[in-house]
Amino acid sequence: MASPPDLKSGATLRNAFGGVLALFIIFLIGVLAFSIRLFSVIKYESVIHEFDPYFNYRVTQFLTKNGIYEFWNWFDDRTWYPLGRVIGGTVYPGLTLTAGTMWWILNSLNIPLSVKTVCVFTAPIFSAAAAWATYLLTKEVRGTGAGLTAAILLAIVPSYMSRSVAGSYDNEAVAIFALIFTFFLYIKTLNTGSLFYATLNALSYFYMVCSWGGYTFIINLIPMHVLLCIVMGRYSSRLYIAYAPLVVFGTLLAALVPVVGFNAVMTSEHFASFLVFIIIHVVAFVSFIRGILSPKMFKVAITLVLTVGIAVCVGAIAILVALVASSPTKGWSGRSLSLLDPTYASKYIPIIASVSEHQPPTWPSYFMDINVLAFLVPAGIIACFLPLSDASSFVVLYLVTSVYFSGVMVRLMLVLAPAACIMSGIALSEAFDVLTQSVKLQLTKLLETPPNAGDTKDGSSTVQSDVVEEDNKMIDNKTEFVKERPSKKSRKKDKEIVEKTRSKSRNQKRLMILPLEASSVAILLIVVLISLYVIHCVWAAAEAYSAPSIVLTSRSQDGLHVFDDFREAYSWLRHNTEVDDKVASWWDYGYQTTAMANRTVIVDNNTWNNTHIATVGTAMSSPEKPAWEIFNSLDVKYVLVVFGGLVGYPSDDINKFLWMVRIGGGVFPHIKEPDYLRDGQYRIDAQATPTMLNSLMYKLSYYRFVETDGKGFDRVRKTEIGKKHFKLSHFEEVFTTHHWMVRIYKLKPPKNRMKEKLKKPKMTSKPLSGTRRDESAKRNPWQ
Amino acid sequence: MAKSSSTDAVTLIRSLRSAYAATPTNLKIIDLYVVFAIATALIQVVYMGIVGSFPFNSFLSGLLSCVGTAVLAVCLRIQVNKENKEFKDLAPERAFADFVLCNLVLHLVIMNFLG
Amino acid sequence: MAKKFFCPLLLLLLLPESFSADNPTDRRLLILVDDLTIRSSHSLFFKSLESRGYSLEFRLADDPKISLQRYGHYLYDGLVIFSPSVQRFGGSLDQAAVLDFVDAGHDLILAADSSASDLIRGIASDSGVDFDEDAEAVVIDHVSYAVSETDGEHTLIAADDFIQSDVILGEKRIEAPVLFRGIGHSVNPSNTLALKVLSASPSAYSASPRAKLSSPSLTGSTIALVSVVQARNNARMLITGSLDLFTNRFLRSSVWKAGSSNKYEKSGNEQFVTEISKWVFHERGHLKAVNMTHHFVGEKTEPAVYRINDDLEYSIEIYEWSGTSWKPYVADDVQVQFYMMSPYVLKTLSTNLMGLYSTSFKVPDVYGVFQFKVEYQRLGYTSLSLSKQIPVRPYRHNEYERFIPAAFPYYGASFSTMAGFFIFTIVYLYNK
Amino acid sequence: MAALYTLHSLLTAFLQFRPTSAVTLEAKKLEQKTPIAAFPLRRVEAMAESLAPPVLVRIMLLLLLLIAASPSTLESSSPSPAVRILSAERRVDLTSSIVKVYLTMKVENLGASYVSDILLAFSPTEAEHLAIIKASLTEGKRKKKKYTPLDVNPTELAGIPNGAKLFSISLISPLKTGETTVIEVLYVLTHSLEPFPTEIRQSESQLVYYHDSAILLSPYHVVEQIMYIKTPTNRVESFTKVDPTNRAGTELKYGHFHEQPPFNYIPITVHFENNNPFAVVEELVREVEISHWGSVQVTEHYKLKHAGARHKGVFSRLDYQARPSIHGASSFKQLLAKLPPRVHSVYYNDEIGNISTSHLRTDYQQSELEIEPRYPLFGGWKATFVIGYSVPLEVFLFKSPDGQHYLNFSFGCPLHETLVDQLTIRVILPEGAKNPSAAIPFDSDHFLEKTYSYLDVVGRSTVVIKKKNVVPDHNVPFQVYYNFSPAFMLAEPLMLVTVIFLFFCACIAYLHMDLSLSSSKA
Repeated sequence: MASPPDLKSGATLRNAFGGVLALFIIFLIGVLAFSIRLFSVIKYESVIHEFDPYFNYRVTQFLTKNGIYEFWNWFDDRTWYPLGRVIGGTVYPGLTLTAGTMWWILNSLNIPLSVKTVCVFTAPIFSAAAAWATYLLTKEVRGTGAGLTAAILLAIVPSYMSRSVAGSYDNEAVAIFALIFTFFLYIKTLNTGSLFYATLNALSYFYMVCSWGGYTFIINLIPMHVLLCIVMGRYSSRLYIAYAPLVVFGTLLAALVPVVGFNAVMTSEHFASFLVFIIIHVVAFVSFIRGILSPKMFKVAITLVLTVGIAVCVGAIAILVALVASSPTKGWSGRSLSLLDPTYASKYIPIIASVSEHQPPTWPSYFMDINVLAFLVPAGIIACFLPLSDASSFVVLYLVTSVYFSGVMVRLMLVLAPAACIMSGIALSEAFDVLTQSVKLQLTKLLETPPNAGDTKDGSSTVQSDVVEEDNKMIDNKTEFVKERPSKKSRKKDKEIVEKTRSKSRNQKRLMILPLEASSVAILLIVVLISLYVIHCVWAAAEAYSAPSIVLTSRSQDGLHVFDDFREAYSWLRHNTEVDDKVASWWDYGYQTTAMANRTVIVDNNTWNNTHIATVGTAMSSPEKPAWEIFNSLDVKYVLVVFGGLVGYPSDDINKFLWMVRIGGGVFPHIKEPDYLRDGQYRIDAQATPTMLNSLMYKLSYYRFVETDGKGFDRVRKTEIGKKHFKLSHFEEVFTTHHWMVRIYKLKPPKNRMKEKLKKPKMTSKPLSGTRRDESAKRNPWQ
Repeated sequence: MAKSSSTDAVTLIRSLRSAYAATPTNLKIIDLYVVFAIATALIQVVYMGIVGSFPFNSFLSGLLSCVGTAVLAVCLRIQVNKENKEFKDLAPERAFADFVLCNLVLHLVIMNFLG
Repeated sequence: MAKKFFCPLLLLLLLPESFSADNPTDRRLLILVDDLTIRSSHSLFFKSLESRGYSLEFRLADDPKISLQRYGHYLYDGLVIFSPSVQRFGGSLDQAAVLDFVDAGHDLILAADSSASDLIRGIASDSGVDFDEDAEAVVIDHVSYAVSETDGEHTLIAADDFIQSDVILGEKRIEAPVLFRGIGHSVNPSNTLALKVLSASPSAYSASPRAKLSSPSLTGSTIALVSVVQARNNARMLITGSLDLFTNRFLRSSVWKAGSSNKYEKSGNEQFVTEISKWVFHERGHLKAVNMTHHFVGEKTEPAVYRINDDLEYSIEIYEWSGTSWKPYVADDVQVQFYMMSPYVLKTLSTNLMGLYSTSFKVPDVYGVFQFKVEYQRLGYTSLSLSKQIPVRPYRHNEYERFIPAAFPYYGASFSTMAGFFIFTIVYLYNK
Repeated sequence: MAALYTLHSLLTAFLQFRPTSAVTLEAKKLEQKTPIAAFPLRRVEAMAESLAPPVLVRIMLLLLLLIAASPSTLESSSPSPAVRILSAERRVDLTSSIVKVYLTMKVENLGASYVSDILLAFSPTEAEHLAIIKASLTEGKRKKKKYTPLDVNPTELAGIPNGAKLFSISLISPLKTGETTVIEVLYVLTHSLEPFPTEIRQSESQLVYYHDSAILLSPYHVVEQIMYIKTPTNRVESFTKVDPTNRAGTELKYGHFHEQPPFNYIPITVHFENNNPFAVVEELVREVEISHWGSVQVTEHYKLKHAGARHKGVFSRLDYQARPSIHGASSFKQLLAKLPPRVHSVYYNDEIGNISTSHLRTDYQQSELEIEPRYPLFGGWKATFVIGYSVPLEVFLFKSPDGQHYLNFSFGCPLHETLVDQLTIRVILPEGAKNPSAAIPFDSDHFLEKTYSYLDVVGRSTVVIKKKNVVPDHNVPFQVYYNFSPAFMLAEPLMLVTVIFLFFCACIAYLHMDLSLSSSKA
């Protein structure tokens, strides 16, 4: 897609050559973006990662098997038992449809790739696309050079990589591409003011809506920008063309997606756009009048028009407010609210708070995820402000808002990453412009510069190349990117300079008076900075983000040790239990259980029904008998717990247990968090509270654990467990994996005979009251 | 005061008309079209007020189709307007082609959403 | 020679066909006795059993070679413990083994008397029936005792307070009172599995006849003389505190209840023990439910999923075992629930008197995974509890109604805009 | 009499012919090649050379049948009093989950006429569990015995008591009057060890029944016979006593019995401990894909099951890890697959990804793949997995003298000591392979189909072979013949090249067009 603008840009042979070069670099960037994400496949295996991707994978399988209509109407009875879940109406189909289409095309070409393979490689492919989109966007903002820089930065930015390594088959993988591309088209429309791009813009917005709840970010950001432009008096009819059709089309198309449906007009995430829609019309009208009237008449006109316009606005606002008031939760879904008010989630919605990626990020995580870009961004902002165009102002706005959001939710670092890349791309290219240009002016001869500029690059790149050698073979095709990127860019620079000097304003000149040494040193420093960034990214790709959380490895003195317990347990369930058996576990494992073990689960990672989850949480934190009664009333046959105590796997159910208590207690007040804490702290050793020691979760986790080493030392909590020897009366162990990481228990049948003291073990449906009641399926857009 | 404003209004209207008279016919046609679309939209809103928004999707599509048409028409008007400095390079044929394309897309979506 | 070919010669441990779903009546009974004289003293009872086709095997309770099972297969279908005083069984048998035997779905008759050992009491109390703790205590009734020359302590009781259930005691009601001599027991009323079949009169009490009359632990009609337990797996137990209940003497002897005018030639014992043994060994009151089916109204095949607001038909067949064959079971109170965490539909099934119960109803306007549940517990009958899972889906995207008249203006509007668009294009182009 | 016996042979031949003639069209085309299918043909033709074309022969045979019907029925009770078995010795090997029976019998022909077929009888249950039966003629004494394999195939004969099934061993040279010969028979029975008790706990060991007859079921008079039963361990719960019977250690001896009349049968049952893995592959699909670019890609889909006594109650990993030999005696966690030599790029996974527990040992003789399912298998537990590997082409693909290629590959299941209930082999020939045909050393049904793989246009013709009840003894090579011209190898690369070329052309065209357009527009 990049070719036409590139080649159209230049008419002269030289620019054509530059265009081809740029095209080539872009292609290489794509390859880089794709290949750097294959560490996971090479180091581990071609497998779906983590939790949500398994659901997406399962949905994709269903789609490829039964076709689009079946998928649209899919009522899944294997999850959220007994409520079931309408998959077609509650899932963002973009990702699934994309992968499904790719698979279909491949198979119609008789290339028998499995659905799994396609799913695994969807994310890398789209990250390449995202890099290209970044190029286009930045190019619209600031010339080709900036575009290329931004593209390569994004191709390897860790925070995006963390979500799009091969196998992490999640919405964000495609959504980020859609996001950037939508922004690109918006800017494009803004610059050209052609309806054609406006339509494309709407369509790509539609794709974004299909693929991620984050689309609300777009539909709020763009109006903000429009408003900004109007306020800054930069209104132009191009702005109108860019915005008005987008709103209409966008709303219509968004309403077509089952998940969004009428929310596109009902919920207040979207109202901002309508408001601005009205405002822009007023403004447009005003300017139109001004256009056809003589100034003095306009003076008169303006008063009337304004009064009318204001009246309209007021009316509109009134309507909107009314609508907001009428719509549920004031029209804002939980996660969006927790965006505006960071403390909201922790206060009201423990489920959202319980997910680690909804926590506010820490500073190290910033450094981890965007590394040196964090320092380049301010420079970029400055660069954007001289001279300020609509496009650059938009980018700045984008950056600012995304910084705020990322501050609220760690997960939204993802949205920040592109902005940061664009900014620092601009900054870097500007810097190179200035420096190389000054170098060039200093040296009278034009021919000498490229070489020594070139060899400084080469030196630096070789430096990093042998740094990089330690990592595995993936990198060496990277290093040559690193080699050629700066050199090529510098070559591009000095040809851009030609039009820059023509195009750009005078102040550029003043900047250029830098001594030769200073500038060359500066160039060197920048290159070093970039190389640091590259090394960090490669490390992140290879070590930090490539592990698929279902199979764990640990390096001990006797080589690599693999912990494949999860799949062991799931495949046991798959082959040795009845097809209709229900498996209860904490919701983290719901998606994996349905996908890998193909068994019905009670709750899963799509946490749409708080009560249901609370029921399971209650069961897990109750003593055996009530727990048995709850599970029995849900027809549960097996209970699955994850236990890391033997091998020291930290994220096991005991560590998540407090959330179960909180969520359970949130709905069923007889579960009180303090009962599980010994003077405020959470412990499972001898000091633990009896409530804790009698809770089902404790018992199922530590059943017969003491017999392994005689004293029951928990390697995660680094203590001996409190209650060591106990029997299970209502559950029996049916399977425990090799490293005890997953333990599966079976509910015993009710007692055959009643002893004197027995009460009726009929389910007292108290803890369940209202599980079915609240049908407020929270279709939270940020899932 | 009121008087002066009214006279202002009168003069304003007059000058408006005169100014508008200058506009080329094709723009006039467009304006007519816009007016028609907006009128339909208003009618629907009123009807909705009376009957209630039961088939909400139909209402939306009906309304938005009108609004969309209007907006697109306005865009077209902006583009083909000779006075408009911004669109010198954009040929009116091209603009109209885009306009047609947009409308096709719009009505496609509308048809899809109506049922 | 060839005739020997193919009769697979079974080792001794291979069982002949036994208690099974389609033939619930027991076959082989093991009878544990203290001494083999019981064999003759209770011969009438045993004869009646044998005449009904049971194969009896008598063992001394402490016979070291007793074993109920071999390689996980039970060798008997019913166990009769007529050995009240045994301290510990012989062989592999013990209290747990007996209870496992019951939990495996087999039946038990347990008769104790004043010399009941802890073992026997233990078995009883694990089944929810508690004999009087006091070792000497026997049931004494100074009002409704059976007049006889020997017994002055009124420990021989003529009880006629039967449970009102034709299923347990047969259609023909027992006129003559039943002679009882032994210890009483109590049943926790909250225990839904245990039933008092024969309870003492209000004037009875349980105490030791010799000891000074202290406040007796059990008094009046809370004293159960004979009670039955039907476990959740429908295994049945008969527990009584009187071994004499089954003796030929009691079966044959005449009875004259004190204070009552009429004197019966023959006590009710024979009829009582016969009928109740029929019940215990599943000759009566055993139900089975088969062919649970459901389908759309007017169709026959069972769909994999229903849509909300569908109309469906549901049917089930229930039969009762008559001791020899399956007869259709007739009742008007069989109910089916359409259940998802709480019954959304509760309908009483109508029967066609041939064992087929059926009804039809509309699926509620709620989607989810439902169950057809039949929970049927009736006094004396084995309990039926069946469920079948069926998902209920919401409307498909094309199942909502279309072309609502109310929406016609909107349709009109959008079409008119389209028309308008075409006209406009033509006019515009023409005008150029 | 002699007429009758030739009739028998013809009869068997004729009956043999029927199943083969009843196969589908292309299958029939295959038949002409396969030796086994051809075997009856050959015999018929052997007669036919002297008489007439085969068709005519068949008609004649029919007539013969009708004529011969009555006498044969008369004879039925004992088909040939003329033959008797001087001594029979059976060694029943129960040490694994598969029952192997070695039968050695010394046959004597008393009758006046030649005997070319020796009949074996099996009870119906045995017959349906019979996986394979081999017979061989032995000559010479202890040291220098030499075995010559003989054809064995089922026959029908009217009036056999109690539906016993007959198999006839056809001797190479007919047995003359008074002659004796020694025949050794090996037959393998599957699913004939019945676990009892049917459900055991984790710590119990597995007991099974074996039913058989104390004396050889035979259509002939047996003068003297003996049977040895070998059990895996000393633990024998019980066994039927038919004197003389005695038991020493792991061996159980029935006999000698003397002068037993035909079709005599004394059922016996042995109840003993057998903790060997009862590993049964319920379904095995082997895909052999030939690529003339130099490798044969094999993919094997397994549905594995522990067919022993069902595991009941608790499975405690603790006990299992502490003392596997006691808690989990009857379970197995490891399987050994014998793969062909020079195998490479071996993988072992299932539907949810790679299984990390496997070791490969390769040497020039053969490669051994040691695989562990994800979890140890107890009675009744199941597991599915896929083993894939590729081997160099030259090891398995040869050129037959008539210019045809043929693949020579081993038939059975590579897993050691494992029986397969349903085996399907799909040999996927390269695209463009002509008139394929299969040669399998024993009867099995096979047909052709098409499969589409990478960028196929016409699809690859695939030979599908199905067989039930496969045991390790079936691991003998089979052949698939086909014609193939190497030109086809180039088809797909060329296709790719052209596509890419066209793509570039399109690009160039587009760019030029685009420029022209923009220039016209602006």
